[in-house]
Amino acid sequence: MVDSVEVKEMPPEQNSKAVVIGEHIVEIVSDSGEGAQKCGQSFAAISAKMGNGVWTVEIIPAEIQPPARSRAGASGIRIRIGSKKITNTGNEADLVVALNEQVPYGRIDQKAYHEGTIMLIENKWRTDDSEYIRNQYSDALVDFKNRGYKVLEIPMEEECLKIVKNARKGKNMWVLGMLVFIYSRSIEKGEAQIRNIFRKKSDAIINSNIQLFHSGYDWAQENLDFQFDIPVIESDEELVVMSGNEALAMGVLASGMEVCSMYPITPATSASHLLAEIFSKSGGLIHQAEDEIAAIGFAIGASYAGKTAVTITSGPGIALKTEFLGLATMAEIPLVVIDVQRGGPSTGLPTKVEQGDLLAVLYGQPGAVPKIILAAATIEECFHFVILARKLAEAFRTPVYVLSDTNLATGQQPFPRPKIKKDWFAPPIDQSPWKEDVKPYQWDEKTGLSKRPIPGQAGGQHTVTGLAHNRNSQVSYIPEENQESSELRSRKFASFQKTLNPPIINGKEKGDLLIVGWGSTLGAIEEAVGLAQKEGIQVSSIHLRFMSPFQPGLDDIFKNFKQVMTIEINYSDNKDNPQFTSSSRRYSQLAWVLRARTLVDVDCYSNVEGQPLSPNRILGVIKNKLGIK
Amino acid sequence: MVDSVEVKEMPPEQNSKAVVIGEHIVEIVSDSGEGAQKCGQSFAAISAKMGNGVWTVEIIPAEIQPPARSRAGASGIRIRIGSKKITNTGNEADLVVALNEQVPYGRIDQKAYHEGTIMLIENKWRTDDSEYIRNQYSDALVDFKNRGYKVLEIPMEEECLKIVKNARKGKNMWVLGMLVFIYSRSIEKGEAQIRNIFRKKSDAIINSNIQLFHSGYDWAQENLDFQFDIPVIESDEELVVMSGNEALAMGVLASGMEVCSMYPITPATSASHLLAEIFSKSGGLIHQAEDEIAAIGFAIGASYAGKTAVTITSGPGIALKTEFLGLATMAEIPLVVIDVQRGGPSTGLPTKVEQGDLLAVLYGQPGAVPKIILAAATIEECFHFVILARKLAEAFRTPVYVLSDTNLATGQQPFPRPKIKKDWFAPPIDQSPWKEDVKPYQWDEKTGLSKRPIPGQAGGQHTVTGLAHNRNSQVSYIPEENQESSELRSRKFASFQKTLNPPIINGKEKGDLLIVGWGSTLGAIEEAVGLAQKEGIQVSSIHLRFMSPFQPGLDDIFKNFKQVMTIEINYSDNKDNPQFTSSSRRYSQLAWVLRARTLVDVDCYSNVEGQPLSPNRILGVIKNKLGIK
Amino acid sequence: MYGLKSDLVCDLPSKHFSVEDYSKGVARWCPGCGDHAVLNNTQKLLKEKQLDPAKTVFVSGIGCSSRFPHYMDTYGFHGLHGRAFPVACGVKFRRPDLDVFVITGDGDCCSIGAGAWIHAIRYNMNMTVMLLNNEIYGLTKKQISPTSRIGTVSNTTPEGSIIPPINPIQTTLGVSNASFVAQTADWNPAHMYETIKAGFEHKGFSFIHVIQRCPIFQLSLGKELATNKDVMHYMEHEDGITVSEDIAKTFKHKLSHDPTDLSAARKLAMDTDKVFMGLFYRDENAPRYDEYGASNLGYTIEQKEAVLDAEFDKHAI
Amino acid sequence: MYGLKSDLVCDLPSKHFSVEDYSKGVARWCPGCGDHAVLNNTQKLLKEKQLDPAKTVFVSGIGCSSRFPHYMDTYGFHGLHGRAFPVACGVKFRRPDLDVFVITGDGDCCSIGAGAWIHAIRYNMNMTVMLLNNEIYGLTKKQISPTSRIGTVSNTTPEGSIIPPINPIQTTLGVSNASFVAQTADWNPAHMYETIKAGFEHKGFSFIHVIQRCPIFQLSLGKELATNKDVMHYMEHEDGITVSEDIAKTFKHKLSHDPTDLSAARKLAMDTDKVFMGLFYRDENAPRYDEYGASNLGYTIEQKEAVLDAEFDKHAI
Ligand SMILES: Cc1ncc(C[n+]2csc(CCOP(=O)(O)OP(=O)(O)O)c2C)c(N)n1
Ligand SMILES: Cc1ncc(C[n+]2csc(CCOP(=O)(O)OP(=O)(O)O)c2C)c(N)n1
Ligand code: SF4
Ligand code: SF4
Ligand SMILES: [Mg+2]
Ligand SMILES: [Mg+2]
Repeated sequence: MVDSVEVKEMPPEQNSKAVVIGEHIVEIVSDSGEGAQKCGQSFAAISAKMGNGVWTVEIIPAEIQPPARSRAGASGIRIRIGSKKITNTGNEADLVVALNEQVPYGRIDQKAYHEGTIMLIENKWRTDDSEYIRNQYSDALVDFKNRGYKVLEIPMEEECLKIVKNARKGKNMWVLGMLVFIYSRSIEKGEAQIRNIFRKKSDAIINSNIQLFHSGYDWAQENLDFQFDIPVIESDEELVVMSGNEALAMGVLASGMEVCSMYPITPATSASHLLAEIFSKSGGLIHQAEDEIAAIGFAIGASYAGKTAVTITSGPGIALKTEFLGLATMAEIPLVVIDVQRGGPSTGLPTKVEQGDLLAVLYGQPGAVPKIILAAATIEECFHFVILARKLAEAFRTPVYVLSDTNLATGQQPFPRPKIKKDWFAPPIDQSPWKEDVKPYQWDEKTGLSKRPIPGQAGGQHTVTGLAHNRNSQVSYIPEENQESSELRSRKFASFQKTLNPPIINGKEKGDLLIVGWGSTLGAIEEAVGLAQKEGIQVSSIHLRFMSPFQPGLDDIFKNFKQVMTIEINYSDNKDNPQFTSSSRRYSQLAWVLRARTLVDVDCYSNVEGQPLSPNRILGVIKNKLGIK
Repeated sequence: MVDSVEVKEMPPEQNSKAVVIGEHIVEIVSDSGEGAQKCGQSFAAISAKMGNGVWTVEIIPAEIQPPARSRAGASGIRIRIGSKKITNTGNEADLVVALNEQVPYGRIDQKAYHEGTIMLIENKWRTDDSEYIRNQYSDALVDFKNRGYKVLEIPMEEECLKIVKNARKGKNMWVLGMLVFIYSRSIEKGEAQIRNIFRKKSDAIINSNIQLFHSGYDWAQENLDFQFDIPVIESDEELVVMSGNEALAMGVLASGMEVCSMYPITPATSASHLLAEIFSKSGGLIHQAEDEIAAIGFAIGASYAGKTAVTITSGPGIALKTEFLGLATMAEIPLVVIDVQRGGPSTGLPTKVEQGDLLAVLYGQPGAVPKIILAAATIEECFHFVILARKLAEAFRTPVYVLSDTNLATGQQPFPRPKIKKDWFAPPIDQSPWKEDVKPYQWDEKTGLSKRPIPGQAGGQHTVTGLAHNRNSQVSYIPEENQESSELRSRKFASFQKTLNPPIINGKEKGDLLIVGWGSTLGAIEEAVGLAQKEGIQVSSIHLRFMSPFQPGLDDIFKNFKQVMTIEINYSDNKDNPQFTSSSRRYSQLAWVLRARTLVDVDCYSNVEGQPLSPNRILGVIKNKLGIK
Repeated sequence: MYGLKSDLVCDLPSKHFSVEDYSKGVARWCPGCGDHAVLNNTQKLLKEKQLDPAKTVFVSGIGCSSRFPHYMDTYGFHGLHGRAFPVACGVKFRRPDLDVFVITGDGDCCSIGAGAWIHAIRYNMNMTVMLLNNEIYGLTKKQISPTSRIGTVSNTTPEGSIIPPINPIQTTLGVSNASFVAQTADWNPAHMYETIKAGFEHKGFSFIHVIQRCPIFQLSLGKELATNKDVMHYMEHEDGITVSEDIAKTFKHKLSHDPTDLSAARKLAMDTDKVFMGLFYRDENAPRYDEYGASNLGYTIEQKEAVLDAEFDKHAI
Repeated sequence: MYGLKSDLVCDLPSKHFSVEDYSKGVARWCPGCGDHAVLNNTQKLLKEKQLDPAKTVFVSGIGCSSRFPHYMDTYGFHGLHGRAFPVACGVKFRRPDLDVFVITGDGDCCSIGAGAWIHAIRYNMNMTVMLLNNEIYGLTKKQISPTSRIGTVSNTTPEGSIIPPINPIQTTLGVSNASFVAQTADWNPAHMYETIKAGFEHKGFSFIHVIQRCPIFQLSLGKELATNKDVMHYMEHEDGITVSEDIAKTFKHKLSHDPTDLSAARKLAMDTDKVFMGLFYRDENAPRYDEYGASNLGYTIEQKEAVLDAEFDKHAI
């Protein structure tokens, strides 16, 4: 038997005793199919709409249909809410709602909770028909207590059954009500949210869900002896909230591209799902191709004959697109390639985060294939980088890559509502006659740039080829011509680099340690660096957005720090393991490229645990690197 | 009109007036289909059989059916013969036989001749029916003279027509006879060679070819006023002569592998052609798959269920195999992957040489995919490295890559006849019961090694997967398990590196400049370095055979040289062009990896002209780098 | 003749295998997923045939259905999306003693795997292939598949798909050297069992099209087909796939179809209103590539040495 | 209706094009290569149809045959081996005003390109496809192709190939939504011309199988087919491909075949002794994916802005 936290009566005046906190991390975990994600997303949306900073991360089970009540089945969502802007998923959770007592173990495996975490557990298992389950339940509760969690047993099922026949459907809204009370959220906004998410359903369904919501709220108000408030810092800024994949989809729309040719693959696919809904209404179309090779081939064909097209994929898809990516660079076809990275190698960890595609994207193709690679660090950048990529692709007549990852893809974050600009949208393609004396590859000697003839342009006829070719797009095996055309293709990227500014330093310009990051770790790194700086540690960070070519000025920045290291979510050999020597150690991906580029002894911390890096972990790495306890 | 070198009578005693030379470079150029390559290969074989060092390189036209008598059509062969071992294609040719006067221009474009090169030209064009051709002919001869070539007009057609009706077929044997005289080769060996190459033909054909051969010999003896001799340094060593692709094929046979699964692609295919002839007689089979993806999938399936299999391809094929290569590493399937590199990027220069696949092979796959990569530097190594690769693949349970290139693939070179060893051949697969307590991935904690269960082994049942998995090959999403298994897979390569010796230094251990090379440039680099050393230049070289992991000791070697640079046949931005800055310059492929590994400022010289590098060119690079005129 | 398994099974263990000997773990498909039935019937067949688990290999691609090998206690190869066929062909090429099964999904086989599929049909290697066709992408959560009917609303086709579906049976029958083509459905386990058995017994590439329900993402399939007795037709023939009378009775419609008649088979396959259960086509004489693969097994190292030596002689100077 | 070219050709230039206006450079195929005839007839067709070179795109893969676009003075896309179809489909998707032609070889289409081929048939986009089938790999110098007959001796099959060839016509006819399938041969230019023309005029994916001689690597093809009058059969029908009486007379054998009869077409395609010239099958009503592609062209930036703005509203806080 477990003594759970006693449930006491609450004083009637709401909010009067609510403890004011700066932020909290909440998790809702359940078997899959119990609506935890919908509950959490609603909770996040309500909070965001009140003006709080939020960040959500989905908790995805390992299996599509894991056994019920298993640690492998932990499905749900984490929501970090704060008074200020939240930039990452944070450290351990402060409060957990668990629909059974087994799923929290999936998260405990991932070190998601700390001593003192409040755990609100469905209590129906205590009286389950199966003795086995009853025992599992009470064992777990003992164990949770031993781990120092504050456990509360909540009669969720029981309360829901007072309103609906099948508590499985609807319990999530009851939980939402409870959370709205606990965090002193607006009841009106909660109701509005429910009406919105069920807007396609019958009134009966909407009403029963609103009833459940109120029931959860009321029950909590009557029975819980604690309440929090996370006050809002007022701002006039208009905000939007969305996931990284939604931001990518809206970026495609905003770029004016009209063809997205893709093949489904986790975690990239959901970008196409939103796009599919909104694209056709705005003059765009999704083509779900028969495979990734055909997807990029189709995109290249569409780009060649029209506006720049986009293909969206993840690691295994990037692998399959390798040959066509080489062709696109060689034949100078503008193209946007979005890679929402997942855990690798091979099929790897499809639903988990990794920043493991950098080297493959940089160097995957045989021969010299220079490219422009952008890496979004925030959900907001997912939106803006697609627009930028389309422009660069056309200006530099080349494929442009946008890297995202699972963290960004499935996370939710508010950001300032972008002010739409007309020049985001691709203009209609040029169909005017081609100037007679201009060749199809009229490379500018200095910049390597040239204008492309588009089918329909009278006089622009030529045959695109992946073979070595001259300015007339004629196949050429003349040694000097291949040397020259290779060099001119390369110059485009040197030219592009000249337009870039050095990265901005987060912190002082000199110090003991410089952290270099890229991609979705931005928030966690900056939070950790901030904490370290507060402790007086001489650490700064930079976060790269341009992975190829790099922003200039890295040498100058690096030389002001005693040590430089990257923090990444991908594989590197552990330096402390004696098995790896300095001549064999494999570095994490950005570190490796920075070493070659700057000749600075760039060290790295990285792992392939498939989890977002928490600020605390990064703080530990910083201290460890500097020998601070 | 052209004054050609006057044709004088020769003194009767053969060899008496022959000028003794250390080596010569001979080219035979023609339209394709005129048998120049057969002629040159025979000439090389005769010379090799006499005990000379030889090296041949095919001259391949740009188009499959270029117009006749065009510079794009230059087809033929270069043979470098010497008293000593010949290790590369050399500098400009000393003597050229041209079946028309236009094809030499294809070679002149490639700077293949020098002042004083002797040019023996078919004279039938002088009296061609077409005035246009007659003019072309005389214009060219004037031009050749102006270029300083020694031009001789030879009545090849006329002489052949005395023996055969159609001189196009057979002229090559007439030329062979002429060359055998010019270089004082053995008439008996010449005859034997002809009998061998026409062994499948009728006696009539053999006889007429022998007649043509004698006619060429006799004509030269009567009409030419010069003769050379390239004496032989006697040796008891038994030699064999073959091309790099033939050596690869024989290596496959010698490795005991029994399945070669491939898809045709230039310049790799001809390895399969020889293999197809000899494989089935020795218990092996070639599978020509429907594409490169299927080819490697089939090889992986065969390896998984049997002896290690091999797949052979070139750049575009490597691109297509990307995804499966990741799976093979992840699932630890032994496999030999042979990449005969060609000019890239994309379809590029299919018949030309480039060392452009290194980065793609190293980093092509998303996620962490460590690997063993061997790079053959000689034709002999093409043979031995395949055998080695098969062993390493099995010992380390991983794909092992063998890189070759067009130079090795189509070149011919004699080397000591390998003494066959029984342990080259893969033993029969283990079908004994699997030990009960051993897991399918029973990774050794230190080395990362494990033994693989092969279907048929009772008790070894498990399901191979490309998903993250544990020692039982069960899908696992547990963070620590993915970290651990990734690390154990990586350890294999650290373990392998411990078995390697540092590269051997060609020259002194200290100096002003260290040249680092890899692949087919070995002979040219060492020849150039030798010449430079003779001039007193403080330069040494090393040549890497293991591209991943690198041989140990590079740091120690590099630190004794003031400068380090690679010489490669692939793309790098020209440092001297102001458009490229230190933060944008793209280095050649090995240089880039060495920079990351050693943090030494490794410079590079490379080009993508699709040609073998000549010793003279490399010598120039060395002097230029050291500021020597 | 090479390729005949009987030459090689002399070392078959004498142990008697039960269904449990072929099972591993708990199958992680949704309740009501048609894949469960295929798994059960396959395990049952292995038991009836007393296949040695150590000499049986299940090869799959990626998809819900492709998780199948993980639930078999045999050798398994859960490879890449769309690439089950090349791997399976490689496995079988030099191993006449192994029984090879391929499990693939409609996306895995007919979309990304289409090229390999066409060629595997043509190679006609001895293996039993089950295409678990739920007319949708299950694992990636509801995108259309090439086998989805016109009008299918999915996450990538919110307005409904517009191109007619690939008909896997028709397509297979269009490829030269097809040697065994049959159809069954997950809700008729007895028929499925007999079909898989007939496929296993056929010496060649046995292509079994399994209509598979996905109650999560493709409800209509189950609703339309599994419940409408007017659609399902049972193909009878003495050379066809025979089921017990009880099972045969469950079919409202029957017709006689001679499985050697390719044209008739193609005509049946074309019918978009009716679904024909059983054997469409069988050709026992189609050339088999696995017989070629097994044609020169067992060379000794000495024999190989001799060939190598002779080859060196040819290149000797 | 969208997709109808006539809506969009209003800006056709008034210039009259001659055959030379469609030609570029000297075709670099071997003398006697069947590809020359295809090039000539195609140029002739373009002239007859007065296609605007600037609005015509030839897409190919890699192979001897795939060099074709380089010899046309139109737009061209000489892409990757096996990948002509996806590129061509991408080109056509949003450009109803372009005429798209695909040139592919038997290796390019039926081997490495098989998956893309099957799907391109199904998409049924309006384009004219010519498969130049020489039953061998030309460019890479004589390796078997999937269309090589059993026993073909090649550099990778010195002992002869052993698996029956893919029959491209049969395979195409097995894919749902196939809409135009015809056959011609390089040595009958007049018949070829009419066939290409009929293909061009068909609104959909017109698959034309061209028997193409390669005198360098596949001598037997020419010897067996081009010279044996008993093999070639001319398919007559009022809805078929009509040739002049003179040409029709050159055929010793004729038969009547209704191109709407899919089963009959498949039966003819199965015949391994006879070769049928002309139209096997045509379906003018098969759904076209290019019509879908052209269904929402021409949105203004303002319209797009409005959709984006509305979407932001949905995500607004
Ligand atoms: C190269 C690659 N592309 C895409 C995916 C993502 N993916 C996994 S399964 C699947 C399709 C599954 O559909 P199907 O084959 O019908 O199997 P089902 O899940 O329906 O059984 C896709 C697209 C992948 N794993 N690898
Ligand atoms: C990815 C890739 N694999 C292989 C090749 C080599 N290759 C070029 S053409 C060709 C086959 C040509 O045969 P076919 O398509 O029949 O055309 P043909 O030359 O006979 O006209 C091959 C294998 C290539 N270019 N790219
Ligand atoms: S999603 Fe569909 S196919 Fe996948 S396991 Fe569930 S029911 Fe089966
Ligand atoms: S090799 Fe054959 S297919 Fe290629 S150009 Fe020559 S004849 Fe034509
Ligand atoms: Mg499916
Ligand atoms: Mg061909």
